[in-house]
Amino acid sequence: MNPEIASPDRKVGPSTWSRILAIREVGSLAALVIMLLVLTVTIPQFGQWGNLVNITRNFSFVGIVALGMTLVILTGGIDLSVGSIWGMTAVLTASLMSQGWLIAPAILVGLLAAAAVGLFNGLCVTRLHMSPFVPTLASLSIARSLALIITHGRPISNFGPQKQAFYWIGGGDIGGVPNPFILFVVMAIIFWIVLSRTVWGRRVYAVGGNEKAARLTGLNVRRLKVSVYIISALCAGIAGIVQASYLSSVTASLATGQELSVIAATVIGGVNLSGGEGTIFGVVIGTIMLEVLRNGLLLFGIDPYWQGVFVGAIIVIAVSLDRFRKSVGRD
Amino acid sequence: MNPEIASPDRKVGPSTWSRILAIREVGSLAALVIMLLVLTVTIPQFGQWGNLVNITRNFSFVGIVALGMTLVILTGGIDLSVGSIWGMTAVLTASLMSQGWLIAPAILVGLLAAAAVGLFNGLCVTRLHMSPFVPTLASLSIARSLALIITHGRPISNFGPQKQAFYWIGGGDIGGVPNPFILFVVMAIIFWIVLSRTVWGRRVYAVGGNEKAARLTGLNVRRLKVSVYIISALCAGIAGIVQASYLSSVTASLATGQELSVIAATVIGGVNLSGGEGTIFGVVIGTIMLEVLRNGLLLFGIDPYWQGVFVGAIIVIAVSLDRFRKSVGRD
Amino acid sequence: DKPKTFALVPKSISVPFYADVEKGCKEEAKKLGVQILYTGPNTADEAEQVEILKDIVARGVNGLAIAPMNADSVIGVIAEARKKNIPVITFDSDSPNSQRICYVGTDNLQAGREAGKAFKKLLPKGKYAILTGGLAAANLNERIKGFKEIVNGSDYTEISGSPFPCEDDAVRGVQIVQDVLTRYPNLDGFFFSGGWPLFGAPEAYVKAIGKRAADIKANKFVVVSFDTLPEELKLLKDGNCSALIGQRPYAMGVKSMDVLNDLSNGKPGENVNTGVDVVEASNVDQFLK
Amino acid sequence: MPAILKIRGITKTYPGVRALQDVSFDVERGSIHAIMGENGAGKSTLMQIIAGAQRPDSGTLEFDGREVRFASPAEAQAVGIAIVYQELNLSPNLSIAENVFLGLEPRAAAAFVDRKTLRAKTSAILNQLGIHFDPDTIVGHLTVAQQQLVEICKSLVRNPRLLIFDEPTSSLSEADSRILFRVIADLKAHGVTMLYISHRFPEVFANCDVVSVLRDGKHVRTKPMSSTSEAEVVSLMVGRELLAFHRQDPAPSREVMFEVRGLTKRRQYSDVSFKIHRGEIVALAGLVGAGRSEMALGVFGCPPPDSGEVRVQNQPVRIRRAQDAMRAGIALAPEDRKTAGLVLGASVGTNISMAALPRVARGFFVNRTAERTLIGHFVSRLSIRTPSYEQRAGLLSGGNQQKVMIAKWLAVQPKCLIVDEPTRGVDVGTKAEIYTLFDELARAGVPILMISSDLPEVLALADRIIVMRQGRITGELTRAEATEEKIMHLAALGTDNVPRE
Ligand SMILES: Nc1ncnc2c1ncn2[C@@H]1O[C@H](COP(=O)(O)OP(=O)(O)OP(=O)(O)O)[C@@H](O)[C@H]1O
Ligand SMILES: Nc1ncnc2c1ncn2[C@@H]1O[C@H](COP(=O)(O)OP(=O)(O)OP(=O)(O)O)[C@@H](O)[C@H]1O
Ligand SMILES: [Mg+2]
Ligand SMILES: [Mg+2]
Repeated sequence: MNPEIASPDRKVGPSTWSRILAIREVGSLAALVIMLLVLTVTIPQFGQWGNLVNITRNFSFVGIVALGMTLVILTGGIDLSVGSIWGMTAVLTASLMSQGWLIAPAILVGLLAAAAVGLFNGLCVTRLHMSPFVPTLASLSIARSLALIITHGRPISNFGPQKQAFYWIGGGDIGGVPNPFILFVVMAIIFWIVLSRTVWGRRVYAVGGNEKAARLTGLNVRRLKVSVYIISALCAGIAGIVQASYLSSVTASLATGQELSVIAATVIGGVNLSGGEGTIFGVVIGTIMLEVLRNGLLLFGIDPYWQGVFVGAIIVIAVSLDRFRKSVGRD
Repeated sequence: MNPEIASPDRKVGPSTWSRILAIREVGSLAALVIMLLVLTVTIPQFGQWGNLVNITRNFSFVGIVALGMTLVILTGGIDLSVGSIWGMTAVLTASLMSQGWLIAPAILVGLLAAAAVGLFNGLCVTRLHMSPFVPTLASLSIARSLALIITHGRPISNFGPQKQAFYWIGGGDIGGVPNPFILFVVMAIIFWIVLSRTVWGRRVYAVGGNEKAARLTGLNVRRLKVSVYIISALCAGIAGIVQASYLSSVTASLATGQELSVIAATVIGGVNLSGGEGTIFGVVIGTIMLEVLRNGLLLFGIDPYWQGVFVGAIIVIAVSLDRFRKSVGRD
Repeated sequence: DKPKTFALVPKSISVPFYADVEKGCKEEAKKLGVQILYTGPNTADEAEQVEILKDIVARGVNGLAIAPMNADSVIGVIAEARKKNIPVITFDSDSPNSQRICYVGTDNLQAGREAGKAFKKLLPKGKYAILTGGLAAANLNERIKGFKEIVNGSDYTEISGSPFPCEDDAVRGVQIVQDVLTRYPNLDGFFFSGGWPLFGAPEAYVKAIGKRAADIKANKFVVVSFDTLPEELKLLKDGNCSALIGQRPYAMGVKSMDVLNDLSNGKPGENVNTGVDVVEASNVDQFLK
Repeated sequence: MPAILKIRGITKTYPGVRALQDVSFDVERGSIHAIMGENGAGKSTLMQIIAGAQRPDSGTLEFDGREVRFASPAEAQAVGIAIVYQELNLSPNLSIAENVFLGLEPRAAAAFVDRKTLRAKTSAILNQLGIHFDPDTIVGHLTVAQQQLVEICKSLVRNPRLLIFDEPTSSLSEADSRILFRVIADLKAHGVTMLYISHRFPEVFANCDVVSVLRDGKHVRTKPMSSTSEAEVVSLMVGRELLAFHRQDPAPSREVMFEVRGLTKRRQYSDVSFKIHRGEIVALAGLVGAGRSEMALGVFGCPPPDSGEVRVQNQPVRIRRAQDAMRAGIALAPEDRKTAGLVLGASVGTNISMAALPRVARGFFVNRTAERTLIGHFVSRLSIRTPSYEQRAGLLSGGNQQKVMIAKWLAVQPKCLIVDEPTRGVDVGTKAEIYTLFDELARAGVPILMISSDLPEVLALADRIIVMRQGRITGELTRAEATEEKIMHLAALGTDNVPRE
């Protein structure tokens, strides 16, 4: 027996303070809380119910997609195609309904198309050993092109026989709480449970931490990776459909460039782009932070030309807070 | 001493074929050559001098920026801010000249501004230990905002007292060869020599291959990383200035989203996004491929709605060729 | 009491066209003694525009002018604003199915017809191409529709691949002009549904048309474009394009303010057609001041 | 006894390398079967083939009387073959428990992990090994040695019938190795067959029943342990007799070449002081976690210590980062070649010349001829087996990677050399080669500090032995007075009073 190994006797009990700092998300949470406080105190309209409803609905779309993106990034990948899939699914579902389809089959076909793009991404990554950047960039181009082909440049705003019911999905609310937000919360909870509690979720982390080890342990790494790309695409598809319903009209350019916002929300929420590290809670915070920032700058009446400067500066400051926590927490 | 071991006696002589396949860029080069052949044979106009001049000038801007991006990616980073720096530098230099500045000081100030953004990126990555995605995303937002502040949304097309001379930089040619292309070629050669022949270039690869090992080898990893971000920003700035000169008018939205094209050119050219692997030759091929693709689709008269599908498909096919080479070369 | 605040939301703040609208509305606002909240997406993005509109409605203003990216996606937020008694008008592009009170701006279909007439006058028949911004932009599609209403029939052929989208990017616009002229050296005409290559890259554009510049002067090659920014007028003056169809962004800004002011004072408002200028070699000096 | 595994005519070729050539032998049920051979002889490749991680070009495997053809490690696991790889294969971001049961997670309901059972089962297996880690500890926070023990747990929970150990002790200290041997004995009693690879002769002879020797990818001979000797195995491995290494006492010198005074870093090491004289090789012994590696890294400025002084040839040097140390002429070959030593994706040549680039550069430019000469020198001097200088370092066998790392640091011609576990995974022949090199360097006046957990090596090479325990120096022994027992006592208990029983 080796007492040296047995009892980590040189371990010093962590103080309460460093215990708090050791929680991953404390940094971003602190940044968010500070932002909320500043806004509530300085702008009376910020805390009003109507504004809060707007904010929650707005971040829900990016948030839903960020959940799927989180899985992909946790496995060490990236998905650049989400913005295009989002637009493509919205346009496809809308177009089917405008041709008289009912809601359910139209949504189903829309999501199947999204899943097909995800499958393509996943297969290129796992079978053709491509860097995830390449096939998802190709899909970005292809899915947007498909959206253009479907609409031929015209907005679609006739959602067919069940359009009132369809409007409710993204535009309605339950007890005053907007539906997209409810959907986002439910999905976030599911993702959180799946990632932290299920076998599959833990394997996502394992693959991201050391893919070779996972493969040598006998995990079906390929299938797992393909599945995260499909889920990411499905999340983008869901966001597209819900947003189409909320906007009640869609064009082929819907969500162009949103992949960057989604990835930003994920990374600001503390997900490590090289895989294996990050939590759903952090991603939710990151998503909220970006939207509160946008909303706050507008309510402040910041010159729109200057807004980009503020957005950039606050992102850096928020993430610095997080680094600061880490360096203090580490000592 | 054991001669048996010293001389690799169990070496199996590689065939000529597998020797050729072992050259990194053979896959992408083959893809490019096939594309060029198909285009030359099917579209007579493709090979015309005028068209070649256009193509070479067009890819030179993205190419110049891709050179700097290559350095950043080789160290394991990424620079999302290049599109914005490109626009910002163009707008700033143009605006200074329109206020009566001479060319040289205007360019100098423009490049200094670009370098400052690069320095900011580099310091955030090395001192605040941020994932490169975060500060460069912030810079993307900030630099674009600065461009908007400078122009207030209006085009700048009065390039001041020396405007004829300035137009020559990007619009002129030497013996019929467009200046931007000459600049790109010269820069590519310099980057190639620096990366493959100098101590500094070797260190860039080392840092990207294993940062910890590089640090323990006594490399000043921080300084090196800061310098690659500055170089990347400078390349973006140079592209901006030369393009402003070529266009003779700039708006704040110049080069919006170009970061994706630049990264795509780099990655298609075989640079590994996780760092440490890739060559300038490959990047040059990747850059040319993207532009030939765009030009070719247009000359073919492909339905514009379908172009995205073709671009995506050809990117995937070109990169697959490369994977195919690797898997054959490996066996 | 507090001065009134009117909000003006363009499709994107980085489009030069809206810079003139902004100027117009700000100068008029000063005259009227009202405050202006001018804000919009950095890049054209329909969902972000709706978000911004929602924020403005939640914040509360005395009047709202919108240039919708997508005519129907703003219906909901306009209804919401009207419910809160905020008068809403549209400018530059309309949303006819919404509860907006009126529209201030160009009739894009009509403007497209004007372009078509100018084109037809110079080129009785031939092969032409169209350059456009985004394939999904409604106002540009209206212009193209109007243009084609006039320029149709067996005398005209549109080349395959047209309309070519440049994504509102001047650089791509010039590239497309280059490539199309390479492929079709004998092309007879070009219609730009927006002036990207002209105002964003005048010198590069001149290089791109190359030898065909002489044909333009001789009316053997016709280029008709939208917008009348100074860069474009200069190109027309130098004989590098044939005709320009100008909207009046400054007037749009001014009129939007006037209409909003009237509406907020309880007066009725009605559609204002700000009209178009058709600028040709003969009258270009009038506009080049 | 019947064979559980029959290896028949296995051949495997990598580009430029014939790793295995027509290898055939049997492994008896319930035996502990040693595989020995030089670095690059093909041992790991053969094991990977048996474990399903590689596919042979030709040849067959017969396991338990049935021919098997594994397409993946999962299939090998399914029939009861488990392996502890030479290189660590853990997810650093997961807990010990999650790593150990990866792929075999106990389930509560449906897809959910039963975390209680997971923790309990992990504790049980850890206890069985006599180690008491908290199962929730994140693996990335463990030392290499501790991770190696986790690897072993991971293979045990798969209840294998055939268990392969590929150099399991190369990163374990003596004490930890003993834990492993106890487990091995236990498994043998339960009828588990084992394949065991190691370059350490004493443990092979103490624990194994049969030995198979590979040379240059070919099977040379299989013999019962009882009917062979160390000398015979060595000659089978290298094809000739090896001269035993013997270090003569250095010419006595009082000239201090390298000195450390009161080096301290909170929670890692404190008040470490020692001197190395001209011509001396000093060994630093201790158990896992004694803080030796941390201290060495401190000398190198990665990270710098809180207090204390480093002197090279009696000149104090201020070291805040690795550049400062290198400028002062200090070289440090770190403990973990994979994460800290090599750029695995870069070529062998690049790795060897990496630290010495300024020496082969003219101005900014690398002089490629000088560089190739330098690389060539070390490749032959250290017998690095590689198809070409352009081969990726990560594709070399483990021992050859280690040699590349040693070469990298010898190439800088240091004024003072610190090596941390320099011969981890290196075969006997090359070990002697490396010892000779160190010996020559020391004679040429380079002070050498060698951190090593290999006691025979320490005793053979060191002129003086410093022992550390819990971050402090607990004693110092000259070569004359040192014995394995004394060192172990200083390392474990902090005193060298060997109790008499
Ligand atoms: N993936 C690979 N690609 C190319 N060559 C390889 C690869 N894996 C192993 N080799 C080569 O095959 C030969 C045998 O390697 P192997 O790892 O089996 O040796 P080993 O006997 O385990 O050596 P060591 O004692 O150093 O671990 C070596 O020359 C090695 O360089
Ligand atoms: N009892 C322990 N349990 C867990 N970790 C420990 C323990 N003791 C020390 N450590 C950790 O081990 C590290 C110090 O080990 P270090 O590698 O310096 O020792 P070493 O003597 O070189 O051991 P090795 O034989 O592994 O090289 C420190 O990071 C310390 O936090
Ligand atoms: Mg081995
Ligand atoms: Mg150690």
